[in-house]
Amino acid sequence: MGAGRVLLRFKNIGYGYEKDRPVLVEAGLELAAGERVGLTGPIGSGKTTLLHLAVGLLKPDRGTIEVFGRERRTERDFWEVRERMGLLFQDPEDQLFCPTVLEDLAFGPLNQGRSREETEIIVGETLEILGLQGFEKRITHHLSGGEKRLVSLASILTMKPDALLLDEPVIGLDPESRERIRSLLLTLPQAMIIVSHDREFLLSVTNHTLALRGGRVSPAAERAGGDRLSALPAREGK
Amino acid sequence: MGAGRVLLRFKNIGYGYEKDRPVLVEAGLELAAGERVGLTGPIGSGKTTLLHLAVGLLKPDRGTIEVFGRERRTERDFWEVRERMGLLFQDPEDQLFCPTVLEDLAFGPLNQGRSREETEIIVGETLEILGLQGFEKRITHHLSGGEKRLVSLASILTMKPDALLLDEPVIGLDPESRERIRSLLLTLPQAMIIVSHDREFLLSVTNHTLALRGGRVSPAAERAGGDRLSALPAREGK
Amino acid sequence: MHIAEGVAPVPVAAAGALVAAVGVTIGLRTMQDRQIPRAALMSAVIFLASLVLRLPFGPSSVHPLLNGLAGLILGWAAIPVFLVTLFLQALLFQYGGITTLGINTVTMGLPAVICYYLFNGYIRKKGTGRGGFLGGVAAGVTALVISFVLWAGALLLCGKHLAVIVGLALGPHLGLVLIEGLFTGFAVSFLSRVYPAIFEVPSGREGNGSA
Amino acid sequence: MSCVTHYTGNTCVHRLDPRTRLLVTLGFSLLMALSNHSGVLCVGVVIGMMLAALSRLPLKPLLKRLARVNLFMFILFLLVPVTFTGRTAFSVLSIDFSSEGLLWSTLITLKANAIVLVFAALVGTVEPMILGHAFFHLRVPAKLTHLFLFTLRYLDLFHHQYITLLRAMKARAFRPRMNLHSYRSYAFLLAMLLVRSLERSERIMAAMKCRGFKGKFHIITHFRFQRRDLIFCILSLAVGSILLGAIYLNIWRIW
Repeated sequence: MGAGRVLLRFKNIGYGYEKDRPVLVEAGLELAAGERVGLTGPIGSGKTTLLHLAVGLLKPDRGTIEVFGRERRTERDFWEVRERMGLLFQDPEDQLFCPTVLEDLAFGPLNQGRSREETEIIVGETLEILGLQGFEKRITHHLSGGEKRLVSLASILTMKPDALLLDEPVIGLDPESRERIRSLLLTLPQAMIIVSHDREFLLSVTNHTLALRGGRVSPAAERAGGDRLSALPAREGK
Repeated sequence: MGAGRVLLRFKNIGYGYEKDRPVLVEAGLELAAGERVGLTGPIGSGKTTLLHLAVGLLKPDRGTIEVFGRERRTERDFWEVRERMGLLFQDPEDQLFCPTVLEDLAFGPLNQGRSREETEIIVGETLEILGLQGFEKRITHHLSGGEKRLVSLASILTMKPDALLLDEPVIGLDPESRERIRSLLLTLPQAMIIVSHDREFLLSVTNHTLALRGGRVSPAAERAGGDRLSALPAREGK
Repeated sequence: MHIAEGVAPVPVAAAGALVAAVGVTIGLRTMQDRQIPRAALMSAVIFLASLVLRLPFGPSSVHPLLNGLAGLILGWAAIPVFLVTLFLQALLFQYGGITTLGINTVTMGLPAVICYYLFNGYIRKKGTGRGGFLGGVAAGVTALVISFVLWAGALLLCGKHLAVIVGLALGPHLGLVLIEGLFTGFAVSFLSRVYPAIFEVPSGREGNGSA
Repeated sequence: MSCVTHYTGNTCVHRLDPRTRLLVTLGFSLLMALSNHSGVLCVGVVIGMMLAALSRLPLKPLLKRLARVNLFMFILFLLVPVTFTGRTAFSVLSIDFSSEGLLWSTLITLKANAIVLVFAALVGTVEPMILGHAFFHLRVPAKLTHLFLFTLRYLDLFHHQYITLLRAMKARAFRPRMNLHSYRSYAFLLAMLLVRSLERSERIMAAMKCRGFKGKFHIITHFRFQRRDLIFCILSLAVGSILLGAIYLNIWRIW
């Protein structure tokens, strides 16, 4: 794949939910086409915040955000970003709100202005790719934990995004669902940032890992620690 | 501590929320006085279900439940169980339903038939043990995440239970609150079952860990798997 | 759709309070202690919706009244629920007021109960298909129309010359009826597919509440 | 972020017993509603302003609250004098404004402002949860009080869930427009919240059972009626009687 053009660039980002308690201080990050970046860090270190900043759900206190080659500031700037960058929420319960799987998967494409016919074709294709054929009429709320995770991933893929931001995609899953998501991620062509506190998982699906600590992003600090695992990065891009 | 008399015994428990999809199949488990049992397993494997069965919030499809030396079947059988066995819910928002901390902590003792004066003394003592002096008048829903968890634990302790069932007591907590709960649990005399998918935490507060998989409880499967962690069990009971 | 603080003369306010009191009493009777959390959590969501849910409407936005939906889910309990909701609105935002609390409770709550009797049974039978949507639309429209009539009636009792206000409000409310109906229809269609049990209104007599 | 707020502070008004404040507010509102006496209503507005000043209500939220009431009053002023038949006070563009209509609108405006000010100063300064306790001690039916308290307890939680879900919708390129798709999406969002709230109510019921709940609520709160409450009550009664007297004797009318 090789490092392509830069899709996302954070420069000196500062952000705090409360005035005196900054979560991010001078955070910087880049994601190039074809790249798969892992992001780790303790609870409350701002990993989710970073992803939400990338699609404009939060606005930074300081610093600049460049996405798809342009600096983005206003809500309007981010409209295009959200149509081309898929964000997977940590908890599928926060993301799935339609009665059936079909409706949930169609939500994104319809927002993008696609026609109903086109949308239904995309939904069918996406379900097939994820091995969820025949799920169209299932009631989202009644799916199992692993199925919900897959469907929420599918609901983003139907938008045919250029890049993916995945927030803890395998947390709490049983080994089987976990493996299913892992191998799926490896087949996807999109550039992605994957937030997870599971080092083994990150090493097996990303090219390199960054760590968020004290409000800053530092490269590969974690990788040096886990010696047993450092042999794995060669598997990338498989 | 040593294994004392058996407080809780599950025998061949079968349970399913829907007819064809059993969550538990022939699950068995024992908790003796003074014991601290850890319980792991993926999402949807029935960990929470098991705890709810223990206090009669759910009734098993098959099998027998013995608590405090007697078999329990009817709702009325479980009234006594609930007064002597404290269940900590996974989400403190479900457990803290009263306006103020005082009322929440007094809810259990008042239902047990204690007088107001006695109740207030117990509440005072409990808050002190947990390092929450002066919290009586605080409004429950304004507490921080860590405080909510501590108060919901306190709301159970005011009932002076003989055993504790803790459902993910540290999930989503920052490292500091987590450590506070960990050290608190180590000082409590009650026998307990702790459900968590955090192996390190379980190893540091329990005597042994069980895994729930395919609807059955199997001993220590997890402990054998994680080689890096297998050195840790020595820390238990610290 | 409420009557503002200070507008209602004492006899009208008193009559409103009296009717509301009767409704609230019946509502509380049908609700056992163990069903309070259920009703309260519903009322929290319904209050919240009136507060933050903004449906685009021309250049501005409107919020749905939701009393049709509330009635379908809560039955008679909708009246005490709206009393609580309206009191909170007066307390926190000064929508309505304490002297008009009774009238406003009747305006919102009575249509809810009527919708419960008219459409709850139909939705429980036919909700899963197109019936859910249609039943919801009917409930939303009916509730809004009755609310408007009650509101207009109360306002006219407060002073005949207030007819202008009623006349002016009529136009926008024709649009609102449409939105309220659609919104309630979609919501009912969702609920009867995902969680049909929500329409099983607990009543004091048959309630065992073994949740 | 909380959508349940009150006017915090530590003034002499804040220190009064919530029960007294609630009762005095009710009495005062009734008196204002009863009277069509310009002098009494003006005194009422002054009392409201004094109480608002005494309890140091923050200006901006208070003005917002007053604006909401007075916007309606403004519409009344525009419309009612035109339709009210009576003596013409003045004409603009050959539209007659009747003096009866103007008088009526003025009285309503005074009434509304007096009640809103006192309500904000005396009741708006009570933490809503504590207000629930006050209801309890004032013999409001227990079920209604609990309905109120549980509602308050879960408002912020659902507000948070609403914001999160709406964010996730935005992240999937949702932009509210005036079309069926938007209305349907919002309706689904609300219905989802209702389902969640119902499931949560079941978990709460389970948690209550686990702590020995068998169908009866016990209440453990204290209010202390102190000397300042007594003084406040006597003062309120005195002012109330004077105003009632003025209405009855029909003195102090301004117009």
